Amino acid sequence: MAKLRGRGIAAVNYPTGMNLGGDPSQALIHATTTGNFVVTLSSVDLGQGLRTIMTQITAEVLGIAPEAVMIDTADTDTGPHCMGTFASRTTHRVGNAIIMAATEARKVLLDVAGEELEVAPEDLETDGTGRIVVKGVPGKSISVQDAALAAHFKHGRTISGRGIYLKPRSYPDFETGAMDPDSCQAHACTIAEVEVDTETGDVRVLKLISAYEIGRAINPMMVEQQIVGGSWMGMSHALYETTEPYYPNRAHGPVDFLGYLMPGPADIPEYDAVILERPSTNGPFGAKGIGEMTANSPIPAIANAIFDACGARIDDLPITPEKVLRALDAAALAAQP
Amino acid sequence: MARILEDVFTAERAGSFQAIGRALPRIDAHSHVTGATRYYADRIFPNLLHAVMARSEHHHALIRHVDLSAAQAVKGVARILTHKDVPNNWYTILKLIGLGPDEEPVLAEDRVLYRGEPIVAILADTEAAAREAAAKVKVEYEELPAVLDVETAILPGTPAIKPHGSNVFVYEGRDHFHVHCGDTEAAFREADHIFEHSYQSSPIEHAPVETTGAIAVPEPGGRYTLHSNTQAAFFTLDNAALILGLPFRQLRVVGGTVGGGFGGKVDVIVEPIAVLGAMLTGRPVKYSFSRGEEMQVSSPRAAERIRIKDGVAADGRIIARDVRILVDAGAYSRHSPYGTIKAAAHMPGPYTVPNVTINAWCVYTNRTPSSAMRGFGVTIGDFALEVQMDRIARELGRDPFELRLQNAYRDGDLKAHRKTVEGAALVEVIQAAAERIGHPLSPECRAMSSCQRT
Amino acid sequence: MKSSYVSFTLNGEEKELLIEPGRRLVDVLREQCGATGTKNGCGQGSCGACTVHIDGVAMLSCLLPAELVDGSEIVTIEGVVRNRVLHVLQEAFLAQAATQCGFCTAGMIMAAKALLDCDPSPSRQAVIEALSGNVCRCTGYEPIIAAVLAAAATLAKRPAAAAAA
Amino acid sequence: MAFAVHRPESMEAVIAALDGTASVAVSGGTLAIRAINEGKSFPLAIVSLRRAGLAGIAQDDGMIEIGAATPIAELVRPDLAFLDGVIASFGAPAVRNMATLGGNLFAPQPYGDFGVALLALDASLAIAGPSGKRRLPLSKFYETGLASNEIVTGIRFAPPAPGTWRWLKATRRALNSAAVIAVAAIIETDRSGTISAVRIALGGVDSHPVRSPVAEAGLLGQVLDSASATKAGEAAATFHPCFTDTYASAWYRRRVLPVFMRRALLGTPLETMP
Repeated sequence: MAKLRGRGIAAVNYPTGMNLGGDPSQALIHATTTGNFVVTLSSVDLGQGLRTIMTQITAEVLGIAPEAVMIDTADTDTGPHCMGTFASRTTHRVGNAIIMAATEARKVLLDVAGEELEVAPEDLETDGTGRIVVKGVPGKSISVQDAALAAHFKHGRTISGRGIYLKPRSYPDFETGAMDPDSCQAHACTIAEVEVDTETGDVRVLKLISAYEIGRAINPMMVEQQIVGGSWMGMSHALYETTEPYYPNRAHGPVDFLGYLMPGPADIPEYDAVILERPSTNGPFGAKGIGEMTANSPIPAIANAIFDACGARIDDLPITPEKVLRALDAAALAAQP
Repeated sequence: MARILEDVFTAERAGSFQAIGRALPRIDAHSHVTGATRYYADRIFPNLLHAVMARSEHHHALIRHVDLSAAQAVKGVARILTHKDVPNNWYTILKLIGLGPDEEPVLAEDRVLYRGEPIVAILADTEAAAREAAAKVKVEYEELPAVLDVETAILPGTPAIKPHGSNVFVYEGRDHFHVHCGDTEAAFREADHIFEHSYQSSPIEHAPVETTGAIAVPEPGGRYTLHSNTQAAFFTLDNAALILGLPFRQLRVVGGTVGGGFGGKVDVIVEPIAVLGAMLTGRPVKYSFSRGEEMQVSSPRAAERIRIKDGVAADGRIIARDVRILVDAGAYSRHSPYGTIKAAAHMPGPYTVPNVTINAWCVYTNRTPSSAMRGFGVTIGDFALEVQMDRIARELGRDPFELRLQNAYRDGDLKAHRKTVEGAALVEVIQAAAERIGHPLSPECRAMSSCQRT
Repeated sequence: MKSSYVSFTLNGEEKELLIEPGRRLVDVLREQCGATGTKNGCGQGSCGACTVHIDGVAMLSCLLPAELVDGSEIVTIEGVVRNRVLHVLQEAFLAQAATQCGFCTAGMIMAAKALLDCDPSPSRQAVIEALSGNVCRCTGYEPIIAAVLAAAATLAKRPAAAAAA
Repeated sequence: MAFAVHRPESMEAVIAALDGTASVAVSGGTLAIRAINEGKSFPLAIVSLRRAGLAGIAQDDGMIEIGAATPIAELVRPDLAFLDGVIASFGAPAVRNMATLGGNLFAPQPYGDFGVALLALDASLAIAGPSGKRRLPLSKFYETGLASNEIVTGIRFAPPAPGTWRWLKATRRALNSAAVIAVAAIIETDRSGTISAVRIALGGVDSHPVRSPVAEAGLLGQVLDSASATKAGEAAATFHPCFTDTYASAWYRRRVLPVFMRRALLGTPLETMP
C-alpha cells in the first residue's frame, strides 16, 4: 500500500459558436470629437475579458492606441443586438462585428484625414498610436484627434461604423444528422500527472501540461488565464464536483461551498502550457473560442492518469476516493486465488 | 506566460499586428482590485422589495392546495405572486426562434416536477421577512412516483412525467436525435477488436461567486429597467416581455458586468419575477438566488450517460463507432434539447471514423432542469471518448499519443454530420504536448500533419 | 422592534447610522455606506467574498449583525487604497493578472492583507492557508497566490511601505 | 423578520435575556447567523456572548479552562500548541476569527472538530442557567444536551502529557473541508512500549463526536504498532454506525477508518512509489 504516481493523456476539440438558431451579434462604433472611439455593444463580460479583447480588435482595425477605445456594454436601449455570452462565441462573433464596424469607421476617418492632408485616402496609414501618416512621406501626418475634430466641425461627417456577424441558422437533417453546427474548432492536448493513495483512494493532481490550438491568441495573457482557470475547473469536475453526490439518488445535495467540493488553493497542481495558432478562416484575425474548452481535456487526462497509477478505471464522474477504493478493492478481490 | 509556438503553422500565422497578440492588461482589473467594479447588485435602490420563492418539497407531486395566510401575516410582506399573476405562465426560452413546446410554468400551477420548483414568490421589505414568509407557505401535495433514473425513464411502461406523454424530447416526430454515416454494423463485423464501455457523469453546478439575480426598477412612462447579471441581455429582455405580456419597448436590460457565469446565467429565471413584482407593486424588486438555491435549483450541466462501442482494426484504426447518449434534462427542456444535438454533433470526437452511428436522447426526469454550462454536450463526451481511447491504446499495446495521432482528423476529412474538416490541429497539439514532457514519438508520428493525411 | 444607532469607524471615517434590528454588516456597508466593494456571495460564511477587517481582524460581514460592531474600526476594500495610491497587494494583483470576473477579488485582498499585516514575508503555504476560505471560480487560484507572494516580496524590499501598509 | 440584538455584559445578564427559541444565545455566529440568513431559524432576538466576559484562557491546578466564547483563532498559543493541528484543519482564517470553542460544540457532524478533540481530552463543561451553574462531562453533554435557557460558559481539561496527543482529520480537500473521519487520541505507553492509558474520540462516525470504547479496549495493554492500531480501527469501524453525507458514504467512512486510525496513532507517512 502506497502512494502511486501515474500519467494520462487526453486530446480534444471544441466548437466555436452555436449555430442551431442563427447566431448574430452586432457592434456600433463612433468617434468622439477628440478622436476617441466608443464601441457600443450589448454583449456581456462574465469575467472572460470581453472588454479588453474588443478593445484590442477595435484598436487594431482602426489603427489607434487601445487607450483611445471605450467599450460601452451592455444596455439594450443603446447597444445593438448580441445573442449573448455562451458557446465560446463572443470573441468570434462580436470580434467579427467589430471588424466590420471599425472598417467602416476607419474609411471615414481616412477620407477626412485625406481631405485635411490633401492626399488620397489610399495613401494614408495609421501608426497605431494616434497619428495618420502619408505613406512614404515622413512628417506629413495628422493626429486622429484633429481628424475627428475636422470631421465633426468642418466636414459634417460621422466617423462611425456598423457591424454585424451572422452565422446563418443550420437546420439539421433529422434523417441523417447532417448539419453545420459551428464555425471552427479549437484543439487541446493535456497530460495529467497524479498521485493516488491506494489505502484511501485519494487522488492528488501534481501537474497539468497542455498544448492549446486556438486560432489566434488575441491576448496571450488572457489566454493563459483561461487555460489555468479552466485546467483548475477541469480538475475540479474530474475529482470533486457534483450537485448530486449519489446520483441518481437525490439525497445529500450540497448547498454551500463546503459541501459543493472544489479544489482550494492547497489542492492545485503545477500548470504548464504552450499555445499553437492555426488561424481560422472565419474568426477575427483567425481567433477561435477558447472559453469553454479549457476545462475539458484535464478530466479524461486525470482519469487516465489514475488508471496508469493504480489500475483503477473509473468511468463515473466525479472520481471520488470512494470510487477509486472500490475499484482497487474489486481488483484485489479478483486477484485472490 | 504560456509561450506561443511560432514554428508551427508559421505561414498561416503570418501577419503584422499592433494591438493583436499583445498581453494588454485587462482594462477592468484596476476597478476589480479597488472594489469599484459595479455588478448589478451594487446599484442600490431605496424602497426595494426582495423576492423569495416558496419551492416544492417533493420530486413529483400534484398541488392540492396552497395556504398563504401564515405567509401573508409576516411583517414586511408586501405581496405574494402566484401563477395566476403571471400573464403568460410559460418559460420557453427559444420561443422567438420557434423552438418549443410550452412546458415549463414560471410558477407552478397544479403540479410540481422537481424538488425546488417555484410555487409562489414572496415580496417583502427585507430578505429576512421574505424568507420567513416563504417558509410559512403551506402547500398540500399529493405525492406522485418520481422518475430519477434516465434508463428507467425511457423504458416502456414507465409512467410519463410530462404532459406530452413520454419522457423524452421529440425531435420532429423522432424520440431522439440521430446521426449516421457509413455502415457501422458491417464495419463491426470486419473489425478485429470491439470495445464497448459506458460512461456516466452527475450534475455539475456553475458555482459563480455572484449568484444569479436581477433588480427590476419601475421607470417613468411605464417602462422597467432590469439590472441583471444575465449572460444574454436581449434573450432576457425578449423572454421576460413574452412572459409578462409587455410590449418589448417597455423593458430595458442593463448589465454586462457579471461575477462569473459559466452558462448559469443564460436561462431567464429571475428577471420575469422581478419585473412582475415591480409591475404589481410599483416598487423596485430584487430577486437573487441564495447560495443554496444556486447549488440545488439553478440549472446544472446535465448528467450524461454515454455508451461507446468501437470497432478497431488490428493496426489501430477505429473503423466504426456507435455512440448512445442519454442526457438527463431534468424536469424541463430549457437548453437541453439543443445540448443533446451539440453532444451528437461532437461525436465521434476529433477523429476520423468512416462508419459512425450516434443516437442521443434528451430524457426528462424529476430533478432540477439542467441547461447550459461551460462545454455542455461536449465536456462529458470528451471524458467518455478519451477514456475510451486510453482503453483501446492499452488493450492493443499502443502508445496513447500515437493511437490518437493515427486516428486524428485531418483537413478535408468528412465528419459524421457531413461537414468537411478545415483548420484541424489535433495532430499538432498532441505532438506539442508530447514534446513538452519529452515523450518520444516515432518518426512517422513526428512527420504527421493536420493539413494532409500521410 | 426599533432601529438603533450604531457607531463605527469605516476606513478611517466616523459613522453613526440608524440600523434596523439585526441588519447584517454586509448590507449596512453596501446599502447605507455605499461601500459596495464588499460582496455578498453566500450569506453562509462559505465563500469569503464579504471579508472585512474588524479591529484589524478578518471577519465575514454576512455573519455579523451590525449592532455587534458598535465601536469598532472597520476596513473594507475601499479603505485599502491610501491617498489614491494602490496597496502593494492591489498592484500585485494587477501585475500577476490575478482577477477575472473580479467578484471574489475584494475578499481575496482583505484575506491576504490580514495575513501580510501580521506576517509580511509569509511562505507559500501560509499564503495558501490565508486564502483557504475564499472561493474563486475563475482563476484556478495560482495567479492569486502568486500575487500575494509578489506583494510580500515588494514589502520586503520596501520596509517603509510595510510600516505604512 | 428582524431580530433584536442584545449584548449583555455579564453571564447573569445573558441568562436573564434568553427565552427559549424566541431569544437565542449566539457566540461567534458562524452557525446561528447563517441559519437566520438562510431562513431556517427565526428568533425574535439574539443574545450575543461577545461582551459577557466568557472569553479567555486560564490555567490552574494543571488544568486549562477556556471561556466558551473564546474565538478559535485565540487558541493559537504556546501552552496550547498541541491543538495547532486541530486549528489548522478547522475552517478558514476568517471563520476561526469568529467561531468560538463553545459554539463549535453545537456544530452538527461532520463539523465540530473541537468536540472530537475535547472528548479525547476528557473535557468537562461549565454550564450556567436559570437554576444556577453546574459542570457536565462533555461526553454527557452530547447525550443530554442543555436544559432550556442554559449556556456553556467554559470548557476545562487537563493538557496532554508530552508526546501523547494525536490528531488526524481526513478531508476531501486539503484545507477548509469537513471531516470524512476525525481521530483525536491521547495515548500513553510504558517503558516497554505497552499502551498504559488511551482515550480515542472520533468524528464522522455518529450523530455527534464520540469516544470509541472498542478502539480503546483493543489498544489497552497492547504494543502500539501498525497491527494493533489497524485492529483498533477495524473494531471501531464495526462498532460505530458511520453515516452518509455530501462528503462520503457510510461505507467509505467504515472502510477507511482503520487506515486513518493507524495513521493518527502512528503518524507514519506513506512512501511514494514512482
